[in-house]
Amino acid sequence: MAKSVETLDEVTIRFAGDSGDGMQLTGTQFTNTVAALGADLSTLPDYPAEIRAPAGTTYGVSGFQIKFGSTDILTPGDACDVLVAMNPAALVTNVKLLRDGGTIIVNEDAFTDKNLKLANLHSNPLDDGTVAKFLVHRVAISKLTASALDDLNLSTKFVDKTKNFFALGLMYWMYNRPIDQSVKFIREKFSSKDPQVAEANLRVLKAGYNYGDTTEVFTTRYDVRPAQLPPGKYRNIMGNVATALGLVAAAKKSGLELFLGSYPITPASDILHELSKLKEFGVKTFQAEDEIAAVCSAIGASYAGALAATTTSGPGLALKTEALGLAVMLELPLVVINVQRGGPSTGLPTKTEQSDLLQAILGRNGEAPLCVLSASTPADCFHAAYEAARIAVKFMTPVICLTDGYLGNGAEPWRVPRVSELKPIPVSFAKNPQGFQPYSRDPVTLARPWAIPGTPGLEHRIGGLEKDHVTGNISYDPDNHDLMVKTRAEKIERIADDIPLQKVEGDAQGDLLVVGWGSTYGAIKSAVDSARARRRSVSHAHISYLSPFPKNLGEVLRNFKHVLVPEINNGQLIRLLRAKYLVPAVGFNVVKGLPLRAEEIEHAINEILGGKNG
Amino acid sequence: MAKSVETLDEVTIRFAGDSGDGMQLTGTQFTNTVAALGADLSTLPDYPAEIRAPAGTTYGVSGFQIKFGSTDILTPGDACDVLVAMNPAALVTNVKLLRDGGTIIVNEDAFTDKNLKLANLHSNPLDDGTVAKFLVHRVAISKLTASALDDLNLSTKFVDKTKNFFALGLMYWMYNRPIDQSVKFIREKFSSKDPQVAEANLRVLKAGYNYGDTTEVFTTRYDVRPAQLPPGKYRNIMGNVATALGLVAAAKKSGLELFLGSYPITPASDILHELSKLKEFGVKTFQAEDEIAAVCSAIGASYAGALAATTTSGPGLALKTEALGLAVMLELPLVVINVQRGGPSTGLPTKTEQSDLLQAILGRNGEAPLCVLSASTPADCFHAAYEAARIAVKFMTPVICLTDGYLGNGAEPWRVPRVSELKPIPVSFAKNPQGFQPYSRDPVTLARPWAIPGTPGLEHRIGGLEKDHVTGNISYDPDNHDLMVKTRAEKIERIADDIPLQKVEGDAQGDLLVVGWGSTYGAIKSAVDSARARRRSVSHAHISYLSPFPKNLGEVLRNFKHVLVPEINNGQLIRLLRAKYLVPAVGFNVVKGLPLRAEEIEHAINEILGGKNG
Amino acid sequence: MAESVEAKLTIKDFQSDQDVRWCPGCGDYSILAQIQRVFPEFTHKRENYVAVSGIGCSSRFPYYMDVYGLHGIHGRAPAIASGVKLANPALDVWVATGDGDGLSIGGNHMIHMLRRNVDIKVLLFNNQIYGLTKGQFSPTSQLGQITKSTPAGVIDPPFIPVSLALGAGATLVARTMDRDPKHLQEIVRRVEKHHGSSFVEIYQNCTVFNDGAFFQYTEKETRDDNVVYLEHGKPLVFGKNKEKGVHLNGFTPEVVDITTGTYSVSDLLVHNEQDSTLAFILANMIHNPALPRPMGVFLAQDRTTFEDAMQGQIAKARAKRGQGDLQKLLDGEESWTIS
Amino acid sequence: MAESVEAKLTIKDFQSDQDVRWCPGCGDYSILAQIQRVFPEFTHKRENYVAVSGIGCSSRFPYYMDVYGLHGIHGRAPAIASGVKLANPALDVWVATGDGDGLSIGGNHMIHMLRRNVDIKVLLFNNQIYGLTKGQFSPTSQLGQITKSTPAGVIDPPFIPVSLALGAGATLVARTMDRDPKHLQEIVRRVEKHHGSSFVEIYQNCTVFNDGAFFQYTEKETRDDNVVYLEHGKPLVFGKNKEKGVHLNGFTPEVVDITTGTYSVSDLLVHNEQDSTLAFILANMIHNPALPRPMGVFLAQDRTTFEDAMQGQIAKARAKRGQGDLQKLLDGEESWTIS
Ligand SMILES: Cc1ncc(C[n+]2csc(CCOP(=O)(O)OP(=O)(O)O)c2C)c(N)n1
Ligand SMILES: Cc1ncc(C[n+]2csc(CCOP(=O)(O)OP(=O)(O)O)c2C)c(N)n1
Ligand code: SF4
Ligand code: SF4
Ligand SMILES: [Mg+2]
Ligand SMILES: [Mg+2]
Repeated sequence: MAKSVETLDEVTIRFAGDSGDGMQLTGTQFTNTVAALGADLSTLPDYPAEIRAPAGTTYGVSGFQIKFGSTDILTPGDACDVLVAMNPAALVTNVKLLRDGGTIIVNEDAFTDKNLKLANLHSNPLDDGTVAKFLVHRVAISKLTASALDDLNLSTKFVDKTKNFFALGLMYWMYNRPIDQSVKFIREKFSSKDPQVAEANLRVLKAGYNYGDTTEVFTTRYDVRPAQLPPGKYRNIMGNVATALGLVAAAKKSGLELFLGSYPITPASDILHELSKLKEFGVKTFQAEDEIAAVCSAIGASYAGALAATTTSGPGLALKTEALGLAVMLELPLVVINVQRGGPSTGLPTKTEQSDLLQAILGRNGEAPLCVLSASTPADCFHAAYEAARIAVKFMTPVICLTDGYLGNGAEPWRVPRVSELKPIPVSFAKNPQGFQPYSRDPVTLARPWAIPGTPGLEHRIGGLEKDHVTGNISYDPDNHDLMVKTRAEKIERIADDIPLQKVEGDAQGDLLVVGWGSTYGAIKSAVDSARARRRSVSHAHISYLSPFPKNLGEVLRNFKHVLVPEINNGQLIRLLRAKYLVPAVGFNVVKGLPLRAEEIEHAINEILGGKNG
Repeated sequence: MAKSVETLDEVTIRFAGDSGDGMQLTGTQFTNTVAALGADLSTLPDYPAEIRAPAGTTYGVSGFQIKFGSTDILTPGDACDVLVAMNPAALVTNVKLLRDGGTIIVNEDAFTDKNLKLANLHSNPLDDGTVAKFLVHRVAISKLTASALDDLNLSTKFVDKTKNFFALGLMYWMYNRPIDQSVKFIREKFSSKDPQVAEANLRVLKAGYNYGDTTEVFTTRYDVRPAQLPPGKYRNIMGNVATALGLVAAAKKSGLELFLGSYPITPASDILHELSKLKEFGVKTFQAEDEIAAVCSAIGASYAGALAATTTSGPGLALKTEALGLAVMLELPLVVINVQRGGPSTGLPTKTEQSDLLQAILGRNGEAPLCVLSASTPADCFHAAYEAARIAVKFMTPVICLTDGYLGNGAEPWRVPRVSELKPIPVSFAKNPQGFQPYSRDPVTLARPWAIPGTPGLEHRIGGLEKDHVTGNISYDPDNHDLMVKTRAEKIERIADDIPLQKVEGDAQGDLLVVGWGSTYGAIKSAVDSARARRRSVSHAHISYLSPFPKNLGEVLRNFKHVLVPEINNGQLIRLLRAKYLVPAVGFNVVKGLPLRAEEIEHAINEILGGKNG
Repeated sequence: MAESVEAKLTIKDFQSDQDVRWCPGCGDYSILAQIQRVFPEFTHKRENYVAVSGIGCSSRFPYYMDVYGLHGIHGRAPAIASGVKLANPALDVWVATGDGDGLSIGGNHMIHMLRRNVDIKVLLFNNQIYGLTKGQFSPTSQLGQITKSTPAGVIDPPFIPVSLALGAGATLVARTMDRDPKHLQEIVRRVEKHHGSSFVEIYQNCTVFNDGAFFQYTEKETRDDNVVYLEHGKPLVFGKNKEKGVHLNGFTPEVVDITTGTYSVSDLLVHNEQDSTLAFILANMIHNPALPRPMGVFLAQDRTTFEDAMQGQIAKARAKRGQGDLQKLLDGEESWTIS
Repeated sequence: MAESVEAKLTIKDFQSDQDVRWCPGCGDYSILAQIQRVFPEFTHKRENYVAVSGIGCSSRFPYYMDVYGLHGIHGRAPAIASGVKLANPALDVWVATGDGDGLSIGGNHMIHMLRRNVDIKVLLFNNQIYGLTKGQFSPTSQLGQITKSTPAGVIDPPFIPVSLALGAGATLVARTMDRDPKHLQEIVRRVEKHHGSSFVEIYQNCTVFNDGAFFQYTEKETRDDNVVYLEHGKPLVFGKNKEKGVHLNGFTPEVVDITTGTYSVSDLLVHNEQDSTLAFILANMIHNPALPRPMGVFLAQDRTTFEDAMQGQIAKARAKRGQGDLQKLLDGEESWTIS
């Protein structure tokens, strides 16, 4: 049967099913294929806090969303065009994310009484009007999968586990993508271990693809052309992987050994996992007994001359509070990666949030200033981690690099830098005993010397008590304390001389500046672009350097009549801006454990500019 | 010989000697006597971090300052009128605190070559011009002490230990105070244990007194009349003791048992010590293995229905960060007393500072709002602790009460409240299973019910994961999370309806408002009073309720052209004020581990108001 | 306020209305079920039970028990539970924890609670892995074990939880397994009776991240040859046909055959719950793979509980000084009056 | 970069220019002195020593040693030291800590470091009190002890530090005293040689807050009757005239007189440093006041150190995959080119 091919600029697809249904794998496979063909894209995995909640329940639903296109893709999409739902629970929990008129592909075999009951449904959503506004394709995915494997004599349970590849195959067909890359993946992953698994998955993948090709239900395929990306080598990358690579790259460029002291915590653990694989790079990963030991081991390693890092999420950062104060006192380089998640307390461990900013900047006893950066997109995590290491080493200071659950688990194509392009990270350990003073300072950066054990003649003692401003000996002198408190603050301020000025996307002055930080980059940019397209006088400033702020930030802000600060928290950056620059910024704060939606930001823009919404 | 008596309004005396010289005891004795005779007063102990550093060294010097008078005494005095120095180290480290023309009384026997060397002196400060600007009395205190004990056959070491009582006796004579109270103290403290010690101390005390009376060196005695204090029963009280009493009083008034989970830390340990003595009040003190266990045990006790508290200082508060987030989530009452000290890290453990404010308010992962109060004077610690408990119980929330090293160890006369005057603290545990929901809320306070184990029919589970806004069951629902984040914030905001409006001392509007918080109360008030006496348009607002702020605070601030915020930190309250009210407040920040001096604040006032300084 | 007619409690009374959200096949289900089965036998009223936990799969336990419950933060359950118990010693306080929660981040609170002998019953679900965070090694993971954070194998020698508890001075130390419901029940009954801290290590299968870690001890086919059950006053006999026993050679346990005539039952080590040295020898049997794994109560000693000592000091103070007069306390010893 | 001519180090080389600020008479002085005396005997260059500590009087130790030093935060020295050692295994890393620092707030880091067997030498200054904070009880304070925070007496049964370390799986565990300089020196020499974690409990007199706590063991008049020195392969003999010994009755140590003829030296317990059960029996002797207090090495076992295992995995990975090509790593396995 002849099928037509339509070209789309961009499309958003959401895969949803049971935790056991392999939706994360399906999504990742689809993403990799789409990426390799040159589309720009952005993804959002969305999985439950339970490891494998009972099958069929709504709280066991695992989702994976991808937006890809030939345009500049900034977010995983506010609303989906297509929802692939593997069971009733997945359908009902996700259908509200579909745009009106969107397409649903369901595994109709899963709409059994039992599954309806597990999802707490009293009627079948396929029939009761729930999906009335959408284009619904009911596909007997389970049966079709089973028949594809008919002759292999496999257990029903096993057969059922492969059905995600059917969905994947079907989507490849629908979006006119080759299955080759997934074929290769299946072969590499399973062939040697278990050839039967490989065979079954391959068959089902193809069955899905062929089903699209042959069945009459689907009449149109869609084509998404490669995006206009700058030339270069590309790969698809998740934020947590990018963070890990940023640290390794910084170690190599600085000539230091990378030491990671960490304690597992969602959603940061993957950084530890990634780095623990890289032993040939001399990377030492130390899974400590808790977060306090993790950061303390990193402080020890830094003292001994390693590029030391610690990775965590909110509750872990809370536990590191006291030790970070020590690192501030010792003035040792230390990179702290905090992958933010929903709080407070244990909160929403698998969800995203931006609510650790004030903790990072201000949450320590005493005056304990340090440098805080953030990443804006999954790929930007590489740059942020690298930059954190560079500043830490140059200024002899702890640096907190904030990412979040969405950045850590989300993915996008990344133009892989050449190693030679990376900013140099010069390190010179103190060597000369002549006139050596542990707390003498570089006149420009105010950094103290890094004098590591093993260096003859530089034996010295440092600690958490206040220190004489030159010798580093314990000092209780009142004036010295005042001087040291102010010098530590000044040193952090001087980092502003070493970082780029704040950029504005859009005009440098106008009615409204939307100011954001971190993972809201894409959503804000989409919203601002869209408002600008409608000739609104609105620009976007996204702050990567949060402590200290770029030197021109005050000026940037004062060039606009209004300042809007959207954040996934209850108003944190906005406090810093108002306190420092006395600008009457207003906030837009939605704290749902989800990325902000471009649409709602645009709505907030319109509210301020007095335009029509809707 | 006839001596004249002069009347003084106020006088500031500083006792300084070796850590082993008993200066803290001497100061406390003098204070108690002076207090009981009705003077107003304020004290400042100033001791080293070392327990008992080698005798004679400068870092082993221990000081105790008292200002007392018939006037309203607000601070322990910027500069001293009299310095009692027991050795060269004490003289040289303290002489800069004496006003020009002030009096020095030294133990001249201690100015041996050995002691000069221990104090790193190349010449004798009594002779080299160091004390030229002062009136110096060289007293052979060691010898006079020895001869008073001649016939008792005591070891030289022992004799030497009593010499502080000589100085005390001499000061009693000089300030026309009876020795009776100290006589009683010595008898009670030593008579039963060691009559010889009692006898020796008494003799030396009297010898000091008589020395003043008979020797020709001292011609004038000074009289300080009782202060005009409101009628009532008074006692002299240290801040840490007042804090302990505030907690006990709150327990009694609420009918709850007091549970303290704590871990020793300077300068907070005394609260633990005080409370551990009060077993007959049913007070349970639990010295935990660390600060985390301390706060967690208090959370457990609160869940079980106790009035639960935890006491600490900066580094300990840092360690409690994560658990405080849990307390916020659980919405259980909890009082956290933080006796601030010099930071960051271990910092200056025995010195005072106000640098934990932002940590207290903002230093937690996620959005974890709670209530923060502070005490302004040593006696006010009682009220602050009591109020913390009252709010904690009424709003089902953790409350952090900030005091500091100066408040904790400083003392002043306290009009002891009658138990019947204390605000009631009504508590009603949930009892009725009918319609019970762990997270239903009081419509006014938004407090949830306190349903304690042991109550039939109310079995329920709570925890640190986000909870459904009614049932308290785990909820990952995005809208529920947004609602809960905002409800928790709103609950804390509502406390503003329950606390007094911000008072202004001085006119309600004018050129300059000096805004402070915590232990700077006396210094700021002195400075403002003095400026007002010189007809400056300046008023004083001292904020006790720091989160939330009093409802009228914005209005209060806007009634002044300028706002000055003196703090013993690098600018913390000022950030909150600027962020919230967008007032162009300026800071005055001296971070020396010492109380601010009224004089320097007045200087800052003059700078702003353009007047002459000096 | 005791209600006059107390209906006998049943298993249903201990099942909360929350859906149990562990992975299918997880050993946690059995542990929960045995406890829900045994609790109705006890004398406490339902409202007097409190279940406290930290964070981990195992730490979800309180949600599923229809008693008072507090799901705390990672590692802190012993400290929270201590506060609960000290505030109200009438409560029956249980801690559910994991090998990560209870021995990694929470190790210090655990050993201090055991040392103090607060009457709290700790159930440590040992699956030798971090379940909830998806498969990193824990302090009980085995040397060489491949996990998410040790792709080249674990290099930390594991704790022996029983040894650690003994070293800390615990008064009741036991081991049991998810897949031996009867034994698990028996141990739960036993710790309920103990007045003081109890520490129970429960071998628990994590089907997803460490499946089969304990199968040689838990499965029918291999259990008899690999497990020896400890019973006070009884010799250590094991084997499918009770044909083997543990004999002590100096301090060194050995397996002997008691059917060949060389050794008889009377040559075997006889368990004595009160002997802490023996307990340590039994705990260390883990180092020799030829030896069976002991299950049961390693040590049970009587010692004043912490909460009794605390109440005792209060009672003593009151006997001496009365109930405490607040006004007198506030007024202090040296006060004066201004009128 | 080794200098060509190495002058022999002397005690002076290990004395820093900082004034020692402990109280007069504090036991810490002796501990410091013995270490400064013994260090010159060792083979390391001075720049390769690192002293790490937490907070407490004892934790001021690094300031007084003229080597690299890090005065950390309360309780965290073992964790900081682990980072130092793992980052540079060539360093000789020592931890100075107190009974509060090392066993109260820092107990967890301590047991985990011991379990891992990182080659770090821990000197635990046990004065059974919190010195620096002026006299609260510690986890080694004795039941009933009156301290600032226990006016009615301590109710927490103390840890036996040696038992705790054994329970955690430490590879070298020893005890010595401030007032026995020779023995202290000997133990310091011994742990320097040990490849792995060493845990040394040092009885230390706090003159100000707990004076005389150990005098029965440390003072000339009473020491001989109250202390038994452990020597590998030697029987446990003690007493002024070596007239007494420790005999083992089952697992229970007893004091016997070896001069009356009933017992002879050959009946005495012979120390074996490699026997962990024996070590535990010796540690528990503390419970019986009739027994002498053992001093010396309780246990010394050889086990791969953590840092060796870590370096081994790196070496293995490099042998297999080379030194790591950063560009290849960044490019990843699935990349594409846009031109
Ligand atoms: C402070 C903090 N650090 C880390 C975590 C992440 N975390 C949650 S559970 C867990 C370990 C779980 O292992 P275990 O205690 O063995 O329980 P299991 O899931 O295996 O039952 C970790 C590391 C956390 N929640 N909080
Ligand atoms: C986080 C933190 N909590 C508490 C303290 C206060 N503190 C300092 S040292 C110490 C205990 C000291 O006891 P120990 O370790 O036995 O050392 P010692 O002074 O007896 O040598 C305490 C509680 C601190 N510095 N930091
Ligand atoms: S991850 Fe393991 S321990 Fe956790 S619920 Fe699943 S099977 Fe059980
Ligand atoms: S307080 Fe005790 S331990 Fe500390 S220095 Fe003084 S004597 Fe030594
Ligand atoms: Mg586990
Ligand atoms: Mg101590």
